[in-house]
Formats: sequence, C-alpha cells, structure tokens
Amino acid sequence: DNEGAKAGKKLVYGHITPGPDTWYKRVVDGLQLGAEKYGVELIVLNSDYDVQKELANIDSMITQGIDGLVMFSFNENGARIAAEKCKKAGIPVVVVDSAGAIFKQGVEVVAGVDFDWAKMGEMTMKWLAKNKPGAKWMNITGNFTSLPMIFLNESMAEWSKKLGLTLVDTREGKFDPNLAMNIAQDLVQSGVDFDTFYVSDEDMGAAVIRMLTDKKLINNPYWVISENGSPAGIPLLQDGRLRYTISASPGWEGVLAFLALHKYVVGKEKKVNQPIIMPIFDITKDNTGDIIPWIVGPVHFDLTKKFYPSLLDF
Amino acid sequence: MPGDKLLDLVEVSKEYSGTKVLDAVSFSLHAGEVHCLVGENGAGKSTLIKILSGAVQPNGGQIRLAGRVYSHLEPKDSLRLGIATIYQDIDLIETLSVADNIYLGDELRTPLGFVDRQRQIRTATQLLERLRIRVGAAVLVGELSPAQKQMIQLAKALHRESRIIIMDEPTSSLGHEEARALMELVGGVIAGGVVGIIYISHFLDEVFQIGDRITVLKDGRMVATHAKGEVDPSQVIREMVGREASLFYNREKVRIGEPALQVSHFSRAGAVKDVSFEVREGEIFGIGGLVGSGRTELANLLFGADPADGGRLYLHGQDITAGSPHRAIANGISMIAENRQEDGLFLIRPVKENMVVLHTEKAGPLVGRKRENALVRGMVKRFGIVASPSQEARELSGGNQQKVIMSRWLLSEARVFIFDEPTKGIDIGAKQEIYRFMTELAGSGKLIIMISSDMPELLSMSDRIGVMRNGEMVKVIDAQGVSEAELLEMFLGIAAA
Amino acid sequence: MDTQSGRAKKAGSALGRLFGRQSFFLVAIILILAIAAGIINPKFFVLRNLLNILEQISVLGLVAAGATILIISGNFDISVGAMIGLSACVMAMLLKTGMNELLAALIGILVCVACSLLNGFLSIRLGAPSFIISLATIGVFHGAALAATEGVIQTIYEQFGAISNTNLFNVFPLMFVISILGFVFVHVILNNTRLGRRVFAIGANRKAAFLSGIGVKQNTLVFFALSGLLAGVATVVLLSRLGAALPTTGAGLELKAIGAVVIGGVPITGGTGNALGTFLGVLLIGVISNMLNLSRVNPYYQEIAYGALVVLSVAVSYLRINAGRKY
Amino acid sequence: MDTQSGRAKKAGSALGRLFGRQSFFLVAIILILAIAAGIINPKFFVLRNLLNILEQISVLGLVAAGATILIISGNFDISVGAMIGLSACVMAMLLKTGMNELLAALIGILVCVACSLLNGFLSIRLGAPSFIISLATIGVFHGAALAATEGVIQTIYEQFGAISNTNLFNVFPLMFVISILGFVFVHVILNNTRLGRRVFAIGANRKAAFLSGIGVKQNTLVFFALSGLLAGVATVVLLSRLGAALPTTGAGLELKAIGAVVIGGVPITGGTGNALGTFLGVLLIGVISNMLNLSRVNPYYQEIAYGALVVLSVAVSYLRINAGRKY
Ligand SMILES: Nc1ncnc2c1ncn2[C@@H]1O[C@H](COP(=O)(O)OP(=O)(O)OP(=O)(O)O)[C@@H](O)[C@H]1O
Ligand SMILES: Nc1ncnc2c1ncn2[C@@H]1O[C@H](COP(=O)(O)OP(=O)(O)OP(=O)(O)O)[C@@H](O)[C@H]1O
Ligand SMILES: [Mg+2]
Ligand SMILES: [Mg+2]
Repeated sequence: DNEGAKAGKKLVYGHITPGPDTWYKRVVDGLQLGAEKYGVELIVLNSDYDVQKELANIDSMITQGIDGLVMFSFNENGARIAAEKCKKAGIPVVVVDSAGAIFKQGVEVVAGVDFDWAKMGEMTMKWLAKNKPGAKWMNITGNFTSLPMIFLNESMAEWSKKLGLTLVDTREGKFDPNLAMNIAQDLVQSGVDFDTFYVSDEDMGAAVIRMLTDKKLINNPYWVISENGSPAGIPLLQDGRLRYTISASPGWEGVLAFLALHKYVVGKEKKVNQPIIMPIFDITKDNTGDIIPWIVGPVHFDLTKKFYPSLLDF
Repeated sequence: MPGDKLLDLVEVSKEYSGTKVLDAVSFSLHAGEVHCLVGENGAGKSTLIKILSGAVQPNGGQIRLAGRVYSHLEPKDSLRLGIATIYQDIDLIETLSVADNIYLGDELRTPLGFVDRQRQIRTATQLLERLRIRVGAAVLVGELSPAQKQMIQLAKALHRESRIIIMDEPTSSLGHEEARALMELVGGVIAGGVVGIIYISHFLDEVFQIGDRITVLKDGRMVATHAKGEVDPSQVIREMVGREASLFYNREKVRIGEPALQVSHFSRAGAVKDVSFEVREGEIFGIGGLVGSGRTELANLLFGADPADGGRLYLHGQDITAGSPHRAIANGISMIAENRQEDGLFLIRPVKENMVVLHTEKAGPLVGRKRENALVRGMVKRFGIVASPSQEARELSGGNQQKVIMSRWLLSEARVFIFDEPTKGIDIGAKQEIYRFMTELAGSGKLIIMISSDMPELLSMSDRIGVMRNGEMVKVIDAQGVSEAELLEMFLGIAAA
Repeated sequence: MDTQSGRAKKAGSALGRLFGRQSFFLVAIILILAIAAGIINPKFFVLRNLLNILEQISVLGLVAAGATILIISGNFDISVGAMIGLSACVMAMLLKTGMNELLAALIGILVCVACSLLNGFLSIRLGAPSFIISLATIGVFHGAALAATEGVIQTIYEQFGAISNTNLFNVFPLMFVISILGFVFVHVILNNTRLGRRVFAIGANRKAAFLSGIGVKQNTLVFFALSGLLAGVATVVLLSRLGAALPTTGAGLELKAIGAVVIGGVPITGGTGNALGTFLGVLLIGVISNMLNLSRVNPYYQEIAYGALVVLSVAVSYLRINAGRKY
Repeated sequence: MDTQSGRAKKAGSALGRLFGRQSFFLVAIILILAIAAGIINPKFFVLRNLLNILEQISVLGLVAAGATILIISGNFDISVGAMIGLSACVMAMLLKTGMNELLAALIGILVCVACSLLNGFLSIRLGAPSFIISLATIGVFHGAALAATEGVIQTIYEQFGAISNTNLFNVFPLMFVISILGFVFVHVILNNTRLGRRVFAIGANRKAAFLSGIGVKQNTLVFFALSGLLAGVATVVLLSRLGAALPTTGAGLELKAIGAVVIGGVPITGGTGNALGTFLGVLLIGVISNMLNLSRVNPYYQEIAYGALVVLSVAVSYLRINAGRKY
C-alpha cells in the first residue's frame, strides 16, 4: 500500500496542525527536521482551531495522495475522523496529543505521541504541596474545551484535595495573555484569599508575572507556577519569578511522531496503536538546564536514542 | 438688457447605459438674467444642471465658464467657480444642524483653524432672517419638514457669493407665501446685474413672471429658447407636451351626496388641536394652510402613522380609526405621503416593486408576476412615466418618482384617499391625468382628502376646503368662487372669521 | 417609451441578464481561479476533489443562505456561530441519551430558531441594532453550551451519519443537495413570495415599508426565524459530518457567511441582493480554500494568499460595477 | 415655529443636554452596575480596583476611539485586531534586535497606519464596502505576522515597560491617561474641526457630502489613517502591558470596539454619534468584565452573565430612547 515508497519516489507526508501557536510550530519543526534527515517532503496544513477547516484539510491531504499523516487535532474528534478517513484511503496516521482518547475509541492508528496529562497534574500538585504546604491556588486554565486541559484540571483538582491544598477558583484564560492578565489582576483585587497562580502555559504566565511585578506582588504573596517549559519561561525561572514548570518539548514530540510514522511507512514496523508517552520532569530555578529544548536540533535524536531506541531502528 | 455672458454649454450630451438623456443641448446664461428651463418629467432638465454643478459627468460637449473651457466639472470646481445649486431632491445632512449644513465644506474657522460653530450659528441666523426662513440655525436638519429643508437648501446655496445660481424646482414644496418670498428674493438678486439664475419649474406662471428667457427641453433635446414676451404659455406647453393643455384644470364636478367620512376630534400635542370635519360622497375635500400649519401631521394621525392623543374616524358610521398604517390600509384608507424619498420610495428597488407593494400585500403569499406586470404597464402608460419597470427608483427623475408613488396608491383600491401634496414636481401634462384620476375616484364613491400648497390646484380641485392654522382647522369653506387672495388671508388669519 | 426598451436591451446581454452583473463577474473569477488551481495542481479537477469542495461549502452555504435574508432586510446576526455550537452540543447530548435521531435533529433546529428569534425579539423590542444584540448573545449561547457540556466534547460516533454518508446517484453528496435546497428555498422566498418583497422593502426603506402597511416588526421576527431555521439545518449537517460537538463548533461561520453574502453583492446596508450571488460567494470561498490547500503553499503564507485572493475577487467583481463612481 | 422649540425643550433636561440622552442612560447603567458590584463584593470600590478597570480598558478605549470615527463615517475596519497583532509582533521583534524603544514604537504605529490605509485605499479604489475588504485583509495581516514570527511568541521581558509602569501623580495609570487623550483627540476632531464635520457628512449622506464639494474619497482615507493611528497607539500600550507579542495579540478587539461604539449610540449605518458615548460603552464593558471576575460566578456561567448584562445595558439605554417607535 505504499506505492510511493516502493517505486522509489520521494515520500510525501502530511501534517495537520491545530492553529498558529508556538507549541504547534515547534512540533512542525520537529517533523520538518525528521523529514529533511530522511529525504521526505512534508506538507503542512493549518486548521485555525476550526473543525470544518480541519475536515477540509483531511480531505485535501487524501486528495493529494500523501504517504502518511501526522494528525495534531485540537479536539479528539478531529483525530478520530482523520484516522477513519485515512484508513479508508490506506494512509497510515500518527496522532499527536490525543493518543489516549484515540486508543480508547478503538480507532486504529500507527501510533500516538502524547504526554501523560494526568501525571502532569499530579506532579504539579505534589511539588506545590511540598514547597508551599496548604497552598491556596487559583487556576487560570487554557481553553475549557481543550482535551489536555480537561485531563490536567481533573487530575489537579483531585490531587489538590488529596494533598490538603485548596483550589480556590478556575478561570478560562483562553491562551490569551491579555485576558489572563486582566483576570489575574481582578482576582488579586477581589479580596479572595489565595497565594498561588497556576497558569497553564508560560505565555500567559509571563503576562501574569509582568502584572504582578508591576504591582510589586510577585512572590509576595503570589507565586506563579506553570506548565510546558517554553523558552518564554526560562529567564523567569532563572530570576525566580516563575517558581515551577514541567518540561515538555513539542520539538521532540514532532521528531518522535515523524520517526513513528516513517518507521511504519518504510515497512520496518508492523505494530499499530503504539503509545509513545513522553517523559516529563519537574523544573525549577535549580535545574533549568534540564529543560528539553523546544527548538529542534540533534539533541532530540540523542534523547530519542536514550528513551526510545527502537524508533530509530530502521 | 443682458450683462456679460457667464456661461455657455455647447452641445452637451449625457447617456445612461446607452440611452441618451441629453442630446447635444446648448444653453447660455448672462449676468442679470433669469433663464428658465422647462420640460416634461424626465426631459433632462435636472441632468443638464447637474452637469453644470459637477454632480454628473457629461459624455460630450463643452462647458465654457469664467474664460475657460471644461469637458466636465467636479462639485468642488463648480463651487469654486461661483456656481451655487439648489437641487430638486433634498441633499442635506440630517444629523447635522442647519448652520453646519449651510457651511458644509466651507466652514467658518477660528484663528486656530477649528470650526467656529458659534459664529456659524450667528451668521446663519442672520442669513435665515434675511431670507425670511423661520428656522433656528442650531436645529438638527432631520427634525425639519420637507418645506423647511427645501428652504435650508436655498440658504445653503445662497450663503456663498455666487455668480451663477441654479434652482431646480425650488418652490415645489413651498407654500404660497414662501414661494412669493423666493420670487422677491430672485428679483432682488437679479437686480444687482452681477448674478445669473437658472430656474427650473413646472409652474409656468412663475416662469413667465420671473424668466427673461425660457428654454424648452423635450426627450433630452432642446426644442427652443424664447425671450420673454416673444412667447405665450400655450405655445410653451405645446412645445413641452406636444399637444394642447390648459394651465388651469377645470375638473368635472361630481354629484355630492350624503356625509360619509367623519373625522372626529383628532389631536396630538404640539401639532394638531381637536380637528373635526366631514367628507361627503363624491367630494374632494381640500386642506389648505401655511407651511407648518399641521396638515401633514393631521394626515399622519388619520392614517395611524403617528400616535394620536385622541380622535376617531368613521366611514358610513362605522369606526375605522387605525392605530397603524397596516390597520388603516386594511380599513380602506390610503395616504400618499408628502415626502416621496423618505416616506415613499424604496430607492434601490425597481420601479415595479415600488408600484405594486400594496397590491402584493393584498394579493396573497405568492407573487403574481403576470398580474403585477399588467398593472405596472397600465400605470406607466397612463401617466407617461419615463422609466422601465425594472429600473431602480433612484434613477428616475423627480417627477417620475412622484408618479410612481401616485400609481402605488391609486392601485390600492381604498375607500378613503388622503393625498398630501400629490402633484409635487409633476409636469403639466401628467398633472391633468392625475386630476382626472382623482375625479374618477370621487365619482366612483371614494372619499378624497387632498392637502395642497398649490393654491390653483387646491381651488380648482376641491369642493370644500378646510383651512388649518397652528394645528387647528379654523374653518371649512366652499371652494367655489373663492380667490387666491381671499384664501391666503384665511391661512394667515387676517380675514374676519 | 422606445427609449426604455432600448435601454433594457442594451443593459444586459443574455448572460448578464441570467446572472446579474455582479454574479456574472463572480462566475468569471471562480472559473479563472479554478483553471489556475488546475494548472498548479492537476488533482484539483479530480471529481473527488470537486465533490469535496461541494461537501465543504454545504454548511457555510446554509448559514449564508439564511444570512442573505437577514442582511437584505437590514439586520445582522453575528451570534450564528455560537448558536450553532449550542445547538450542536444539545443535539449531541440528546443523541447520547439515546434519543431518536429525527427528534434530536428537530430539537436542534428549534434551538437555533429560538436563539435567532431571541435576537430578533430583543432587537425589535429594544429598538437596538441586531448587530449589537447578537454580539452580546454570543456570550449567552456559547456560555450555555459550555455550561451544558462543561467543555467536554460530545462524541456521537456512528450515530447520525446518514446525511454525511449518503451520496445522491452515488455521486452528489446529500449535504450539498441539502445546501442547494436551502439556496433554492431562499431564492424562492426572495423572488416569488410576498415575504420576500417585504425583505427587500424593509431593508430598502423601513419607514416607507411601515407606511405601506407592512408590519415591520412582525416580519423582522419572521426573517430571524428563517435565518435560525437555516442555521439549524446547517447544524444538523455539520454534526452529521463531524460526529461530535463542542461549544466552539461553528465559531467564525457567521463572519464567513457575512463575507460570502457581501461578496455576492448585498450591500451591508441591505435592501437588495439575491441568493445566487451568495451561493457564488460561498463557492468562491470554497474554491480559494481548497486550491490553497492543494497548492502546497506554506501555511503561514496561505492566510496571506487567502486574504489577497478574496480582495482580488472583490476587486474584479466590484471594480467593473463601480467604475467611475465618484463618492 | 414654537412647536419646534417646545419639542426641543422637552427633549432635554440639564443633565440630558450635558450627556445627550443615550449617554445619560449609559451613565445611569454603569452606576447601577457598579453599585450592584459593590454590594456583591465591597472590594469593587477599592481605589486600586477602580484603577485596575481604567488600566484594563485603556487599550480597548484607544481602539474604540478610532473605530468611532470610522463607524460614524459609514466605514468598518474589522481587521484592527489582526493589524494590532502584526504591529505588536513587528515591534517586539525590533525591540529584540535592540532597537531604540521610541523608534520601535514609531514603526509599530506606522505599521497600523499603513494597514489601515491599505483597507481604506482598497475600499475606495474598488468601491467595495470596507467591511468586506477588511474581512479579507485580516488574513493578510495575520498571515504576515505568522510568517514573520512563525507563530512563536516574541517576548521582550523587561523592555518597553515604561508606559505600563508609570502612574501619573502616583495614582493614575499612564495607559489610561493616554487612552483618555485618545478620546479627547477624537472628541475634538469630531466636534471642532472641518474634518469632523466631514466625518458626519460622509457618514450620513455621501452624495450630499460630495455635492457640497467635499472630497469623499480623500477624506475617507484620512479617517482610516486616524483609526490606524489610534490602533497603533493602542498596540504600543498593549505591548508595554503584556511584554510579549503573538500574531493573535489583539484578536477580537475589533468586535469589542465596534460593540462599544454601538452601545455608545452610533448607529451601524453611521452618520451620528460622539466620543463620549463610546467612552461610556468601553467603560461599561470594563465594569462588567471586572465585576464578573470579582463575583466568583461559576466560570462556565460567566460568559452567559456577560452577554446578559450587555443586553440588559443595551435595553436600558435604547428602550427609553425608542419607546413608542413603531417600525
Ligand atoms: N442615474 C441614472 N441612471 C439612469 N438613468 C437616469 C439616471 N439619472 C437620471 N436618469 C434618467 O435621465 C432622464 C432625465 O432625468 P432628469 O432628472 O434630468 O429629468 P427632469 O427633466 O429633471 O425631470 P423632472 O421634471 O421629473 O425632474 C430620466 O429619464 C431619468 O430616468
Ligand atoms: N419629525 C419632526 N421633528 C420635529 N418637528 C417636526 C417634525 N415633523 C414636523 N415637524 C414640525 O411640525 C410642524 C407641523 O408640520 P407639518 O408637516 O404637519 O405641517 P404642514 O402644514 O404639512 O406643512 P409642511 O408643508 O411643512 O409639511 C412644523 O413646524 C414642522 O417643522
Ligand atoms: Mg428634475
Ligand atoms: Mg405638509
């Protein structure tokens, strides 16, 4: 079913990305790095967070007769539809960031690259409980409708209770730094008793920190913790204004997704529905060097060799 | 004794999508003269003067002006060259004050360059007083009646020191008094010998009163230019219409029957005070009064367009008082509104839809194209409307627009017709056709109320006339044997009650 | 009289009469773009791809057909995207409880009609522009969908697929046929019914319409109901296509629909326009999106190209018509 | 004559004259909401919170002030959000190269003016509504920002904080002062300059304006330039506040701004309105957002509450004015 590969023609992979965003861009970079290394052409289409556009993108990929698809959907349903449509068209699919949901639905894909969002929530709460026992924290989440956010929020709420912390309230920051900043500013003013902001990415986190810094409230009393380990957070971690984050590299995620797909397409892999769950680490001021870089490079192949040697085995 | 030549239009032509509406028309104007332009609706009068004012670009010909030759003008060139234009359709900014409108594009400014609105209001007030226009300079134009707006257009054109003044049917919405004031004004301006005036009107008596020369247009072509005194009205009419028509319409009288429509105690605070009267079968009941006397307000109350503080309407004893135009129409009442563009026309819709809207409302949920087309064709023919049924209403000449509105309501099969200034802007030939129609309606048992500021029309068409003054109907008189002067005295309230 | 018929003849060639001037140019642009797309990527003209385009525009088409009525009548509803999201979530949740598909679809459509009527009612009752009312109700509808679902996607898997799976004569996607029926419906209303005349009359001159005995307020409510009805049908099609609903499902459709309507020749002040123009506007948007996807342009540049192509299309279709306009 | 002046007298009490009728009711609503907010959470009336509101509305205020001119003149620019994103990204990228802050700000403002002029130019040149043109250029501006940044956030950390850190007299946020200056600027233009008279004239009746010798096209370009200028200043303030830029920075501001302008009493067809109304519209939006944030309403219901409060405000301000309107 991989006529392209067999005919020795240049392989063409497709990638559908949810929308323009630093994270997604780094995933694209990772795929691109793999594509360059193995001489594959990569077509990227952008869904702009629009389910209909996503559907059109899937159709378009099939029309163009690609040899494999890396599907990154902002909703589990998009990934499912891509998997089903591509299966009909005989195109292998690797899904990114929605593996759990896909496997649960019993749809067949080659692999799913993902983070363990529930684990991430657990780690965050454990760190907070240890470093600020009894913390009262405010959750400025991304989108209510985003699957990782839903998992993360559930897990954090559960562990927060278990560990004797208080989740004071949740607000939707919509990944919009301006909105997150306004919400944080009002919450500070509201008289509600809390001491920690959990902000679900560093872009929003940086805006909240800027506001707290201007108002001279940073770390006194408000701590800010976040997620992802984006470069935007590193200097803030280093100067102590961002207390904690979790390292999760989209660049590496892209590389892994590429390798999983490529290994299958060139015929060295027969297994399907392989979960590739990426490692995550606590990051604080002291170990910013351990952050897995977002910007792609050879380091990601080295890491792959270390954590997933079999993926390079073709 | 003509002064310098101010203007020469040489063989000017204009086409709209392939149709010539002006065909090599030449026209000139001297200082100190009033040059009148007459012709049927759609003859091209307004188009000709719009070419001069820069509103319309000609397709051919020359404009010789101020020692130069232009192929076309822009409004700002035209204004700069001392041409002031009073357009037929009101083109004012409703959301700005009277003073702001008068000085629009030519604002008075403080030394710092800001608009000096206080000074504008002061000088505008002086100008308005000089022109005897009784409107406050700080009032929003949107609040004025059509007649008042028409007068503001006048003030706007005259505030600049212009050498050429163009007036396109300036008296069509004015009352007798205002029209006379305007005539005097024109006389005064002309007497200076510096200014020349181009004057368009369907009132031939006006034309013969103030015109030094008269140019007749027909179907976009120039028929003739006459010097005053070399021609009589009947010849001009023949040249315009192509047949004989009388300046005064002598309507057939219909046998007057019993009182049928009873207007009982209509009031609206600040506008109409306790108006009651009766209309008899076969009768045309005229309503006269000065501009602003509340005639239009009264019509709006009868038609349910404005909320009344009180008042009932009975037809043959049956209560047909309406709270809305919808009810009014259902009760068999029609009203031809005074302000055709604001209250009547769907300007961006085809002539046909404009004409049949009432019919469509009556005829059921589906549109019957055949029947509509037949109705439209009939009206276009009867009134000589120069337009195709599929043309947008905004492309029609002013008089033709008025004919479309008239057609709409004449097609309505109502029992009671209220006409508010029905023949505004309509040419002599078509006026007679409309009068004939109204007479027929009266003859077939319809009840007609006609508001008109046109004295001859009011006197010749009405059986009785209700005189309104300050919102009150002060008296009802028999139209027979009353002179214009007597009627005017009653409007003003000078004559003994 | 003869001047008139001469005018009518000259005004329109056979084609021009058929399409109206704006539509004629739209067709020309669509053809030119399609040819360009075919040259860039021959796969553009593959039947499957053409059918894909039809499928892809069917939801937007239904929404835009409804928006055509509203915009001609001088109204706006920019909460359509949000009401579609709400209705899709409601339908999906009902289906998950095992409700009969037809009944669920009916309820979904009613949700849209109710939302739309709410906008119309508030706008009429308060005398406020429907634009601002519907801007505010976006929050209400979207918030209601969020509250109902708590943000969790409502997946209906194999249910409700009948519409999106069916192809008429084994070729034409049923969705597209439904969309076309929507356009025909709107076309007939606008051109052959009294209601349609009222749409134009109210849009062209509210006051004159009122004085002609047209119930402006009541009819405006009907226009909103119709727009809601079409949005409801669009939701059914969309849900059938997606198999899942989120509060954000449908977001942004309203602006695209308004864009299509305006490209199709309806002035934003209303009063004139037709269903065919909107259909061509929708088709144009569909063709541009599809050709860009097939063209392998870098996605970051796709958006620029998309915007530029829309401007270009507007240019061709408006420039000819307004050539020489002075103000 | 006396009927008229009587009418004028009835229209306005002293307060009514001061504010205009719509503005008067807006002030009333804002006060009522503020009191309600204060009852729900007494912290609402803490000076710090009131200043926060002023800070939060300053960016929207600048955008809306510019939109007031455009909308009164009968135009729309719904690409303002996208152009702010582009300009913010350009500025941030320039700052990262170490460019002088003032120079970078100037360039950022110029980017907005250029984008806005592009919209105006295309709309005039093609004779197409600016709504549809700016709908298309959203893609162009957003795409350009994406292409420049590749979607990566541009963080400027400690730079460019001067505006957001400074408080006049140690109390008033400089951002808010800038915003107020923007409103004063627009107010003076609208009320005291020839240009302002033209804004109204062109918005109310393009043809009449043209016939009065006003260069409709040239002046429209100036209006776009002014709107761009204010959007540019808004971008500078926004970037200073956020310390980072994304292509999506500013997204949605245009709809909020249009909302504020319409709530403030400008009809969407233009022709009338004033800067004070818009300011009150912006303030209203700011108060509602703030009171909701302070109120601890369940986050899923916050959006519903927001929409409902906006509808309620529109209700109070329009209902009185249009009471008895029949069509
Ligand atoms: N924009 C336009 N498009 C097409 N035809 C037009 C347009 N403007 C005017 N016309 C046509 O030009 C002709 C002349 O119109 P014009 O307004 O000059 O007549 P007029 O002599 O002033 O008539 P009236 O006495 O009714 O005012 C009419 O047939 C009219 O329909
Ligand atoms: N919308 C309005 N706002 C304010 N004043 C108005 C309005 N309409 C009419 N008026 C005023 O009400 C008075 C009565 O006007 P109306 O139109 O009834 O008089 P009319 O006798 O028909 O005279 P006209 O020839 O001016 O119509 C006039 O002074 C007019 O200025
Ligand atoms: Mg004329
Ligand atoms: Mg009157």
